[in-house]
Amino acid sequence: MSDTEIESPEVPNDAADPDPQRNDIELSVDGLVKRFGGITAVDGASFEVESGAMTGLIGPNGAGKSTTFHCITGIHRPDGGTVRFQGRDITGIRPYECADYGLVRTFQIAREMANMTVLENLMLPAQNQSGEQLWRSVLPFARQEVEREERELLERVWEVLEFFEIEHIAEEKAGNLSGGQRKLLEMARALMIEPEMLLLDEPFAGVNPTLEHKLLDHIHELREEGYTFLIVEHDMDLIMENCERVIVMHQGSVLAEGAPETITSNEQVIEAYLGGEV
Amino acid sequence: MSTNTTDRRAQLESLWEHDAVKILAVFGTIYITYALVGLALGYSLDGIVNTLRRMTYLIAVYGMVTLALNLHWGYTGLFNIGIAGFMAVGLYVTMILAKPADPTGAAQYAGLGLPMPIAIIGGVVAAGLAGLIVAIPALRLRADYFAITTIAFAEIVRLGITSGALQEFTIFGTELGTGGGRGLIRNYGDPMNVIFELEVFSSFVDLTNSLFGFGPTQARALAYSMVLVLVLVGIYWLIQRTSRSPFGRVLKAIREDEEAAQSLGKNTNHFKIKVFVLGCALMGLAGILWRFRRTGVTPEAFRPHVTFYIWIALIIGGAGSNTGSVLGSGLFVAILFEGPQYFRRLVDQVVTFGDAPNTFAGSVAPILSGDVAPFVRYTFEEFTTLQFVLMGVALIVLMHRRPEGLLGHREETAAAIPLTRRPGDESTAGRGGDSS
Amino acid sequence: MSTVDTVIDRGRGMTTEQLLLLVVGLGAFLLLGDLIIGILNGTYSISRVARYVVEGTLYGLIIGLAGIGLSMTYSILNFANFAHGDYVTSGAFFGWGVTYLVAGWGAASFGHLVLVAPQRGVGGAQLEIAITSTPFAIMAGLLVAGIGTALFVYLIDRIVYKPMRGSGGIPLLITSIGVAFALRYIIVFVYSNRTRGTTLGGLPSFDLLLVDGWVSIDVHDGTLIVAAVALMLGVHLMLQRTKLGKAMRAMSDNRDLALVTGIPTEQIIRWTWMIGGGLAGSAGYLMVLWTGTIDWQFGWLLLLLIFAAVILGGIGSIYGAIFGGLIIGISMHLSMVWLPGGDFTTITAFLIMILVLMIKPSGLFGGKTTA
Amino acid sequence: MSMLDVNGLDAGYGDLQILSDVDLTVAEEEYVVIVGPNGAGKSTAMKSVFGLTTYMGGSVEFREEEITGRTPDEIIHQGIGYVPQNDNVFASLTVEENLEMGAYILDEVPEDALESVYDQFPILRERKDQKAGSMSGGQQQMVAMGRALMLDPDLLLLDEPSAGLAPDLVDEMFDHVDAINDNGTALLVVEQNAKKALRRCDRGYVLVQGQNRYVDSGDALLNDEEVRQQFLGG
Repeated sequence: MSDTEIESPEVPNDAADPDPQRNDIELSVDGLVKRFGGITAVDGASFEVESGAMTGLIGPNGAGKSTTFHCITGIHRPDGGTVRFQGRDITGIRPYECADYGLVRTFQIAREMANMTVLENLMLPAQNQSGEQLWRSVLPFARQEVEREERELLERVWEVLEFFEIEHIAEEKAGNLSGGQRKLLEMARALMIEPEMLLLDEPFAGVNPTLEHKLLDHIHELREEGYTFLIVEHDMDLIMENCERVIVMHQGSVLAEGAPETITSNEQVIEAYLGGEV
Repeated sequence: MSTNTTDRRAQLESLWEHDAVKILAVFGTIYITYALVGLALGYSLDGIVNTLRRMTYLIAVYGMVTLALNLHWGYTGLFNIGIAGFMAVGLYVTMILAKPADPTGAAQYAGLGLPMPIAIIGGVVAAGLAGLIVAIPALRLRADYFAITTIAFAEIVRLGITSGALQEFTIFGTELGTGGGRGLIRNYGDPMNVIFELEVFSSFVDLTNSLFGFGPTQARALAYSMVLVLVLVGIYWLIQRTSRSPFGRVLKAIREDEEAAQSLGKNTNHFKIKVFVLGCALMGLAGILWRFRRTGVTPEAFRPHVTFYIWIALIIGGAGSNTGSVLGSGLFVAILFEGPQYFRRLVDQVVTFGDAPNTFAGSVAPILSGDVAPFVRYTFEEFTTLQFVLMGVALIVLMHRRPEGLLGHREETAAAIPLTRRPGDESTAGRGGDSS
Repeated sequence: MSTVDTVIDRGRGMTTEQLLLLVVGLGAFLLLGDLIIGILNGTYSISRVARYVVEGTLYGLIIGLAGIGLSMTYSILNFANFAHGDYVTSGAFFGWGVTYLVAGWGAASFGHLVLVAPQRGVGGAQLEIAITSTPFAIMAGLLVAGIGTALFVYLIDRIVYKPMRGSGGIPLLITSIGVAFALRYIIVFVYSNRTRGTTLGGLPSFDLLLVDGWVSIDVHDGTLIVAAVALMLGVHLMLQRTKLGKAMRAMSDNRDLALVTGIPTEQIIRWTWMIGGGLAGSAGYLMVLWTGTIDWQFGWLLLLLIFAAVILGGIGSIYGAIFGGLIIGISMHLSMVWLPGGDFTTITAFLIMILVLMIKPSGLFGGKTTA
Repeated sequence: MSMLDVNGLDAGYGDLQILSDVDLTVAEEEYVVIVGPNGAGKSTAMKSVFGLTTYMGGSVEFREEEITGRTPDEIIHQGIGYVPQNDNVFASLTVEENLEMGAYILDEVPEDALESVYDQFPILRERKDQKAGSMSGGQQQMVAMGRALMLDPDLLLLDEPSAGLAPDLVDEMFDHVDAINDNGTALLVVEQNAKKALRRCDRGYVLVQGQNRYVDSGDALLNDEEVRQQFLGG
């Protein structure tokens, strides 16, 4: 990892970037390292994600994108480097603490709770539910309060269902949904946490074009509401058209970082993707 | 009319959807069958009622444990096969706490002489603590390792109370004992005396006497079974509340995908520890109620068999359903536990067998010459053994044919309120007729 | 939501286990130190400690031998088979029936002999069964224990496990509990629940004077050592040299890859069951030869110890199973130095297992290395 | 007449359909590559030939014989070999044992096949007693290819043989793949290194979102601006 000199964010970022908040850094990853046995999956990756922006994380298979996600969100514990979220060091955080900070992820393969209904799936992530304390759920007086909270929560769940236009599957078991519906559910569920930043791991994989557009519209709508997005995606078109900034990973480290236009013309990136000496 | 019959079937099916109907139908069938068979054979009324009473007692106790196991396995996916150990902790601690401090006569070992309610609370807390001790190291383990750990724990408990070293011991200057292999004798008053000494109880005794020809002992046993049914209802209520809540929702999520639940901000370990301790405490309570009225207890009562029974009951009923747990324990007791014995008594009454051969060889040899009678006689002689074989086979067949049990396919919604329609929307439009 | 600084625990993951390892290591070190000092200053009798080690080793060989089979099925079929202990018992009864028949042909009825004397009467002592007096009967019995159990286990696989091949580890585990239960009581039904002696007492033995007392190894101890080591060596050679053995290792390594490589996985599974079952049956037979008694539930009581050994050594590793068996056997017996009476030997074994699961769940030989 | 004929194949995993109406052909001794962006269904297409996916429609014929629905070991008997992408060696077996496993269906280990694999990959002969799991990624890939060659298949399916290799090893791996083809084995190769693969192959398929997008000779595809865009998003 010694010779992987990380480009400082300013260098490739010469393209016009109208975002006024561009100095407001939501997430920064510095020198991240993750090894599995003898294999170094992430090898000194460093990058930053600006608040309120939509950033794409791309790279060929095996570049370490998903592992980077896992390290940020605590599924894996990094072997080196730091992760800062809104200025706080969250390196080695536990997965459930992430949600407390407002940092929420989705999984590449949707991880719906297959035997729970869509409604249950969506009620699950809500934070600070007093009913998650055992005694409050049991004792009669506290229970009334729990039921009141549940009704409020259900209201919110329906709003989210409406937002994603999936009210018709509300009572369906999540395991019976189609692949695309699962993706929607996965994102809806992440939103129920009321996060500040969303990490989406291949949100469009296995989604048909119609649904893909819908999903993108939702993401843009949310972005306007102030959410920050970091998206791992293999569909280059999609990333180039929708993201303000793109981070390219290759062999565990960041190969390039910048506006989409600068990325497409970057020779290194082309080589990494086409695997040819151009 | 075919439409008429389908209508009726649909009606019946919708009726069957109600848990109360299910319970009534299953238990009604069980009790009526037992009673009818008894009547047909000319059993005395008090004999029949006594059989039903004993069955009620067993169903209530096993039902409590099955509900607790459902909380562990059905809801959270914690593979506990150390049930007998937690029951043993509950009962032994309660008995040691309740036994008088000065041992007299046959009751060799001293206890603390505490009042029964405190002793029961002590036993339940001890079983919960035992659960905590097992949970903290074991919860990180894979399900199969977790299972092995729990059964090892149960065996440690059983071997520990059997060991001579703990037969009698002194702690903080107080002499106590588990009785070792010889067990403990109950030399405290009947824990049910609170009820039995009530004025009204004597009229209950009179009533049972005039109805079924019961004596006072039988009347007490009947009253005890009824109390246990009330406790079962209480535990059912408790667990229903636990599971139909945000708490229960997290439990289900842990069962489905623990890592995803963590990513959604749930500290799953906290939930697992809480629910494991709660279930173990309930198992302890069931252990206490199971045997604290008996004249004594030996460690033999807590062989892994008990755990096995509960698992069969759970799988019959269907993991994940509380109603299923109760139905499962009913069916287990009626068909697999008491049924074969009842059947045997039936046959004994109808047919008079000659002497059975002493060995399997003695029973098989005549088959070669076409005489099956000795084999049948031997089989009857060894009926209790075959009953265990039957239980094992039943478990295998269930896992092959219907691993989801009676009600396991049906998911019970984990929320404190019904999730059938949109809140505030009284019509059914909220069901999503407006799909895009 | 607690404060930011307390929820971030930088050192998590490693420390709990390292701390535990430290505590356990320290405890083991202290006990070992105490043992050495005790021996040196005469608190503990050398010959007694030596006897514990010898007995523990013999017991460990049995556990290890039975453990190989469990470990193989665990790693290749991916489930903990709770019926394995009852395979051990079944094998012992098959084998001893044949031993009785060969040693006592004509001395009692066929049925009495083949059922290992279900009633009082002619038994092992009357038939003077011992490796010195009836070597052929014992060898025949051991052979039948191995082969008979292998076939029996294959039959069980066909009827019970094969229809559930695609199921996960947990349904299979639950099913195996049912198999264990049914099997155990079929044994009672057929062979009766009587505990009986199987061998002649007062065997010739080799005695060694060790400072303050004797350590003796009798001919059945010797037979156990020879047979167990031979079988272990056989399994080792089978796994290393034969195509079947290599395929078994390949499958335990990576079942999906084995499938696309063209290894007939179903056939390998069948052989795994048969070899594992055969070893379990042999271990059961040798256990009975060694202890001189047989009853219907000794295999079940052995099962958790076998699990302890397999987990200790690391599931999938046959050397781990052998090594784990020896450690479990020896520590069980050595525990009597501090906890006399023998009440706590089994508890010791279970506690060791639980500690291993807490510190290094993959076992000492680190999991997938069926080599 | 082509050797492998895939016609209108629909396939996926469970109820998730990945491929729709995919056509592929490979002629005797031909070298065919499938390229396409991540997630296009390249590996799925290859696995479908080998019977490892859920069949949903269409046909797969090998030498005019329908092979859909057959199990992998039956397909191996037909003369097709397959090298999966990840975890493709038995880590705890030695190199030679790995190779022997490739010929499990034969009664004897074919010594001449073993020798020819060793000739092709001399490093494997040197390390034949080493545990495969302890070898480098490139060497493991050779073990996996060698294992599949033990039965001298007529058609070899290679799933991203260059994946995860250091850049300088990628060319070496491509040379090995070429050599296999030169020995008369037809190849169907999935590749991410699209440029390199297309330069060497006889014919290439571009798969996008589970469907055929382009078929042409390697060079033609390489110079096609549209194909280029599929990868870089214009």
